[in-house]
Amino acid sequence: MTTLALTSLLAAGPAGADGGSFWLPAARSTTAGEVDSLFYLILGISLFFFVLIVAVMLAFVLRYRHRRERPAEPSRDHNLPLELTWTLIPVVLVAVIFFYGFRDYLDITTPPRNSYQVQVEAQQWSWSFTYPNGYTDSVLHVPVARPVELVMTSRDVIHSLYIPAFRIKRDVVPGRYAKVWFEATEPGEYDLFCAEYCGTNHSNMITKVVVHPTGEFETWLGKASNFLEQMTPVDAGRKIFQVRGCQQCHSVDGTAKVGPSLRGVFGHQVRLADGSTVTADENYIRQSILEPASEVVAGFDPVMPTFQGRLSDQEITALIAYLKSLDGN
Amino acid sequence: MASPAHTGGPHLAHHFANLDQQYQSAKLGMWVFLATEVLFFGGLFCAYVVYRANHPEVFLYAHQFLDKRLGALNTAVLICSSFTIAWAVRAAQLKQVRLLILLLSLTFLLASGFLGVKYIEYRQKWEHGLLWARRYHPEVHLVQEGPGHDVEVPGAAPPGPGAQAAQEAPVTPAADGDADRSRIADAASGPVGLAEPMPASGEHRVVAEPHNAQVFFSIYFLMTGLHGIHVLVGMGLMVWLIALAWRGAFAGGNFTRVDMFGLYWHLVDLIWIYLFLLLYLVH
Amino acid sequence: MAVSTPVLPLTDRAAPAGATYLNAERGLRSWLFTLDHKRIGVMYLVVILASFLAGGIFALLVRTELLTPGPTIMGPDTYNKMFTLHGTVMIFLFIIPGIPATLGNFVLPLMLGAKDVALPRLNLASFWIWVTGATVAISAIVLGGVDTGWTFYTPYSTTTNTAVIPMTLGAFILGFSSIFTGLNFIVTIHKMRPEGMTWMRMPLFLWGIYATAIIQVLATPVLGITLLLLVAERVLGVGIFDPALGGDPVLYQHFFWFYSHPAVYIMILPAMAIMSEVIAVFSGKRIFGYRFIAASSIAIAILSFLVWGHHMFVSGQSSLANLVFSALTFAVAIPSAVKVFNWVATMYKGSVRLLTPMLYALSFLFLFTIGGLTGLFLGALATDVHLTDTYFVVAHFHYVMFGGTVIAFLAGLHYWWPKMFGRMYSERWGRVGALLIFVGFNLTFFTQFVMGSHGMPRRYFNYLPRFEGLHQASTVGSYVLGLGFMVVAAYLLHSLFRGAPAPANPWGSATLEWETSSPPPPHNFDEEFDASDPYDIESLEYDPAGGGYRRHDPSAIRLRPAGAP
Amino acid sequence: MSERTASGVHITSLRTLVVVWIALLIGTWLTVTATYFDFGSLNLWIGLAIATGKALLVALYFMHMRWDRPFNAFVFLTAFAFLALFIGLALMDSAHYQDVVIPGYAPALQQ
Repeated sequence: MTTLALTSLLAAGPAGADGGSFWLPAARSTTAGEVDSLFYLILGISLFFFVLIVAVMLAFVLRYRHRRERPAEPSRDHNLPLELTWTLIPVVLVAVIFFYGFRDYLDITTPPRNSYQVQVEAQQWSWSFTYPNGYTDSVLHVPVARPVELVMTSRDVIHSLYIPAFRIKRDVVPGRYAKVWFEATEPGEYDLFCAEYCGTNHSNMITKVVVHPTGEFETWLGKASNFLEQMTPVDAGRKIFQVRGCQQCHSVDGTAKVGPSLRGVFGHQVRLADGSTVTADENYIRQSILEPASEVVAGFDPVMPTFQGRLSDQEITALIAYLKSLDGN
Repeated sequence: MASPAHTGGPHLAHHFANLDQQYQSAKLGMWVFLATEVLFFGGLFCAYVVYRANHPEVFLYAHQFLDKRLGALNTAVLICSSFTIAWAVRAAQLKQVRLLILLLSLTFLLASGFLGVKYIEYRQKWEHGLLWARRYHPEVHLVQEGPGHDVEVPGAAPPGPGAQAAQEAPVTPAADGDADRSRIADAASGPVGLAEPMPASGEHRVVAEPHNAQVFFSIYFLMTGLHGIHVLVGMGLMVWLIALAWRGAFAGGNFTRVDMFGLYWHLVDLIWIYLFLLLYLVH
Repeated sequence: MAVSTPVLPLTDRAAPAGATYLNAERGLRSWLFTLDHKRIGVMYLVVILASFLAGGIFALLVRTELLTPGPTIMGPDTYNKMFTLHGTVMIFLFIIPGIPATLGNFVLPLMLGAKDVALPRLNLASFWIWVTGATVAISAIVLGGVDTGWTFYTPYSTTTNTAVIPMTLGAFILGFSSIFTGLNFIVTIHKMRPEGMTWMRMPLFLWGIYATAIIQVLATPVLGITLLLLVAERVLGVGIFDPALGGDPVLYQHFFWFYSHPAVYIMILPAMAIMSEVIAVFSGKRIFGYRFIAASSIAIAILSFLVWGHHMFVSGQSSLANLVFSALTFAVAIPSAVKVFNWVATMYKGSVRLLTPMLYALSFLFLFTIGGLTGLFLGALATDVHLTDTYFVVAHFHYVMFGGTVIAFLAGLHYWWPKMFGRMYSERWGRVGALLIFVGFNLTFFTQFVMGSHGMPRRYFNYLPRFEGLHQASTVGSYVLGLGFMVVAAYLLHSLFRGAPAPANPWGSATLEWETSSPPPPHNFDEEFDASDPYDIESLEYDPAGGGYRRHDPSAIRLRPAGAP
Repeated sequence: MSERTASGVHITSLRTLVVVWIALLIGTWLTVTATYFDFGSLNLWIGLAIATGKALLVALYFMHMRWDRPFNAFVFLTAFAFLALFIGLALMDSAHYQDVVIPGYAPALQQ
C-alpha cells in the first residue's frame, strides 16, 4: 500500500523527460531493446512473487490472528512435495533469467566487424575522444545507424563509461584496453556519465553523445577537425581549452578550482610553491603544459597530468594566444 | 587456564563438564585458527599463482637471483625446529620439565638461526637493488655463460623490452611474443657468490630482463616477510612458554599450551616448505 | 593467546542468591575485564549501537547534501569523505560484528544451557580488538578523513593523499575481532551442546550463527591480507595492485570481493537466524520445514564463496568469468527464497500475535523479498551492465542489509530485551517505531530504485536536475527513518529504568534461554537439561499471574541438578 | 606402543618423531636435486608432490592429526579447499583477460 502510493507520487519522476517508461529511459540503441525486454521479464517475475508472498503473509496474519480461546491448530511441520516444488520452480525461473541474461550479454559485448572505431582516453575528471583522422574532442559525436566501437584506456585511476540511453557501461582500467560498442538508432543528444568513483570531480566527469543523422556526421567531422586553420588562434585556443579538459580544473573567471584560475595570469608575476616568483610568459606556460610538476603555483597540488605528446605545437601556441586574450577582460 | 601458582593436575574451567571437553575445545579452536592462517597466507599464494601463470618468464628470470643453498639450509633449520618442538610437546606430556625447557630453547635457537640466514639474504638483495617494485633498481644481471649456465654479474641490466615506451599507438596489443624472451636454462648450480665479479672470459650473451621483473621481488619480500613476522611471533611465544616452564606451570602435566604452540609452529614450518619450493626452485 | 590481565576466576562467581549478571558485581573493572558472555554481549551492544548512531548521522548528512544538485551543505571532497565514512562505519564497525557479537554472544550459551562460550578469554579479547580497531579506524576522521569509498579500489586508494592507511589498518584489526567471534561460536556449538540436543534438534538461531561463523572464519583472513597488501602498496609500493608499478587493479577487486561477498552473508545469515525464532514463537506453532531452513543456512554459507565475481561484471572481468559467476549467483538465490517460503508457511494455521518483534519480522519478509528479487536484475548479465554502479544497486543492498539485517536486529533486540535487561518495553511505542521505520525506509530507498534504473550513477555529489525530485523524496524519507530510530531508542532506554519487570518466559518460547530468570544469574543455570525439542511450544501454558509462560512439567527437560553426582 | 597422558591424549613415541624428522630432511634434499633434472612441464608438479608429501608428514605426525579427532583434519582441509576455489577462479579470470592488458605497463617505473 505504501509502495503503491509511493509509485504514483513519483510517476512524474525522470520518466517524462525523454519519453522513457516509469522504470527505464528511452532505448536509443539496437541492443537496448533486448536489455529492456529482459528487465521487464524479471520485473514481471518479481512482481508476481512479491505480491504472492505479501498477500499470503497478510492473509495468514489476518486469518490466524491470535485469540486466546483459539490456540494454533495442529498442522504439519514439514511437507516434502511442497518444499521441493517451491525449490524447483525458482530454479527453473532463474535458469531462464540467467540464459537470457547471458545471451543478450554476448550481443552487447561482441562488436560487429565493420564498426567505426573511436579511441577514448579517460583521465581525472574529463573524457577525450580521438577520431580516426586524429581529431580529438571532449564530446562524443557518432553517426546514427552505424556500429561504433570505443577502445578506451585511462591515464590515472579506474573510470567507467556509462551511456544510459544505449544501456552500455564498461570500466576503463589503467594499464589495459577496455572495449564497448553500440549502434545508435535515433539522432539526438544523450548523457555520458563516469560510473566508477574517481575522486573529487567524479560527478562532473559528464559529457554528451551527439548522434548525427545519416550523412551529417562526415561533414561535421570534416569541419571540426581542421578548426586550427579556420578559426583565429584565440578561438582555436578557447576550443582546445574546453575540449582537452583544461576547463575541468582551470577557470577563466578568477575563481581558483583544482588548478589556479588563468584570468589575467599572462605576463604577470606568479609565486611558485618553492617560494620563488617567475613571470608567466610563453615559456612558462609551455613548460607548465609539458611538465606541469616542474613549476607548480603556490597553494596548489601538483596533480596536473602532462600533455607531452598529446598537444601539438600548433595547439599549444593557440592555447597561449587564448591565455593572452584573457589578460584584459 | 591454570593459575600460575597452581602446580596440581590440569585445571578444569567452571564452564566445562570434563577435562576432555576442555582439551578438545582448545584443540578445535586451534585448528580453526590454523585454517584462518592458511587462508591468510593463501592470499599471497594466489597473487603468486596469478602472476606466475601470466608472466612465467619473470619468475624463470628473477628466481635465479635467489641463493638455493641458503634456501635449502633454511628449510633444514625449520624442519629441525619442527622436530624439537614436537619432541618438546612429548616432554610436556610426560612432565619432563627440564627436557622441555632445553627443547624449547633449542627451537628458539634454530628460529633465530633461520632469521639470521634471512637477514643475510635480505642484505644481499638490498645491496644489489633487487627490492620490491618502487625500489627495484637492479645492479646485477644474468650473463648466459655457455649452454644452460646463467651467472650473476654486477652492472646494470641492459634496457630489456620492459623499457620500451608503453604508450605505443593504442592498437589492439600484439601479445608480447616469446621471440625475445631469452631461453633461460636452469642454472646447473646456484649463482656464484653474488659478490665475486664474473671472470670476463670470452663473449657472454647478456640475459635480457623481461617486463615487470620487479613483481617477483615484491612477491618474494611479501611472502618471506610475512612468514618472518610469524617466526618472530613464534619466538616471542617460546620465551613466554620457557618462562612458564621455569615457574613450574607444566610440572603437573598441563601441556595444552605447549601443544597449541607446537601446532602453530608446525604450520609456520609447513608454509615455509611451500615457500621454498615456489620461490627458490622455479624451473 | 591468554589475556594476562588480572581476571576474576570463573569458579568464584558465588553470587548472592537472586543476584543477576547485571548487579552481581559492581564497578567498571568488573565490566571491562569480565569473562561473562552476557556482559560482553551487553558491552558489544552499547558500542555497536553507538557505531550505528555515528553511521546514521553520516547517512543523514549525505542525504541532506543531496537535497539539491550543487553543493548544499558541503563541498565535493567532504561529501566523498562522508559517504566513505558512512560505508566503512556501518559495515566494518556495525553490521559485520552486529548480531553475532551482541545477541549471538548473549543468547548462544543460554540456548545451549551452558554457563559460557567455550573460550571466554578469547571472547573478551575479541571485544577489545574491536575497540582497538574501531579507534584506529575512527582516527582516520581526525587525520583528514578518507575519500575512497568502503571498497578502497586501487589505483585510486594508492594515489589519493587522504588517510587511507588508518582506515585500512582499523578494518584489518576489526577483521580479527570477527574471526575470533566466529571461531569461538564454532567451538562452542561443537563442544558444548547439552544432552539430547543433536544437530537436528538445535534451535535454528544456532544454525544461522554457525553458518555465519563458518564464513567469518574462512573469508575474513583474505580481507586481512588484502588490506595488508593495500597498506604495503601505499607505504612500500609493492606494485601488486597498483598499475603504475606494474600491478593489476582487477586482481585487487578479486581479492576484495572474495571477502566482501561472503561478508554480506555474514550480515544476512544472523538476521535469518533471528527470523526463524521470532516467526515460530509469534505464530504460536512449530517452525515449518526445519531441515530445509537449516540446510539452506549451510548452503548459503558455502555458495557465498562462489559468487563474488558478480560485483565485477563490467570492471574488466573476462566474459567466461562473467558467465560462471552469473550462473553461480542464481544458485545462491535459491536457498534464500526457500527460507522466505518456509517462514510464510510457518504462519499457516498458527495464532499470530502482532507484537513488536513480529511487526519487524513481517517488515523483514516484505523488505527482504524486494531486496532479494532486485538481486535477480543484478545477477543477469545484460541488465547488470545497465544497472550496476547506479542507485539501483544502492537501493538493492540497502533493502537487503537495512531492510534485512537491521530490521531483524530490531526484531531480535525486542525479542530478547526482557531476557537481557529484565524489563518489558512499551508495546504501543514499539508499534509506532516499527511503522515509522517501515514507511521512512520505503520512501528513502524505493525512490532510489527508480533513480538507478534511469541511469543515476552512485557516489555522485552533483547530479542532473531531472533527478532532484526523487532525491528530495529520498531525503525526506531518511528524516522519517531517523525519527523512527529516535522513537525506538527513547522507549527502549526508558524501559531500562521504568519498564515493567519481565517474567522468565514472556513470549512462550521453548528454547532454553527462557528456562532461567530474566535477567539470568551470572552462571546462567543451576541444573542441566535434556534439550531434545527446542520448538515443543505445546508444553508451555500461559500463567496470567506472572504475565508470562510456564512449562506444565519443568522437570521434563531437566536432568539432575548441576553438581549433584 | 603409544603411551597416553592422564586424560587419555596420545603421546607420539620418540622413535616416530626421529623417523619423520629424517624423512623430512631427505625430502628436502630430494626437492633440491629434483631441480637438476628437467622433466619439462612436469617439474612444477613433481616439486609440489614432494612438498605436499613433506607437509602431510608434518601434519599427520608432528601435528598429531593421525591420532586426533577427524573433524580437526576436516577443518584444516576445508581451508585448503576454499583457498583452491579462490586461486582457481581468480586464475581462470586473470588468464582470460591478459589479451587486453598492455604488456609491461608500469609508467611509474619507466621514467
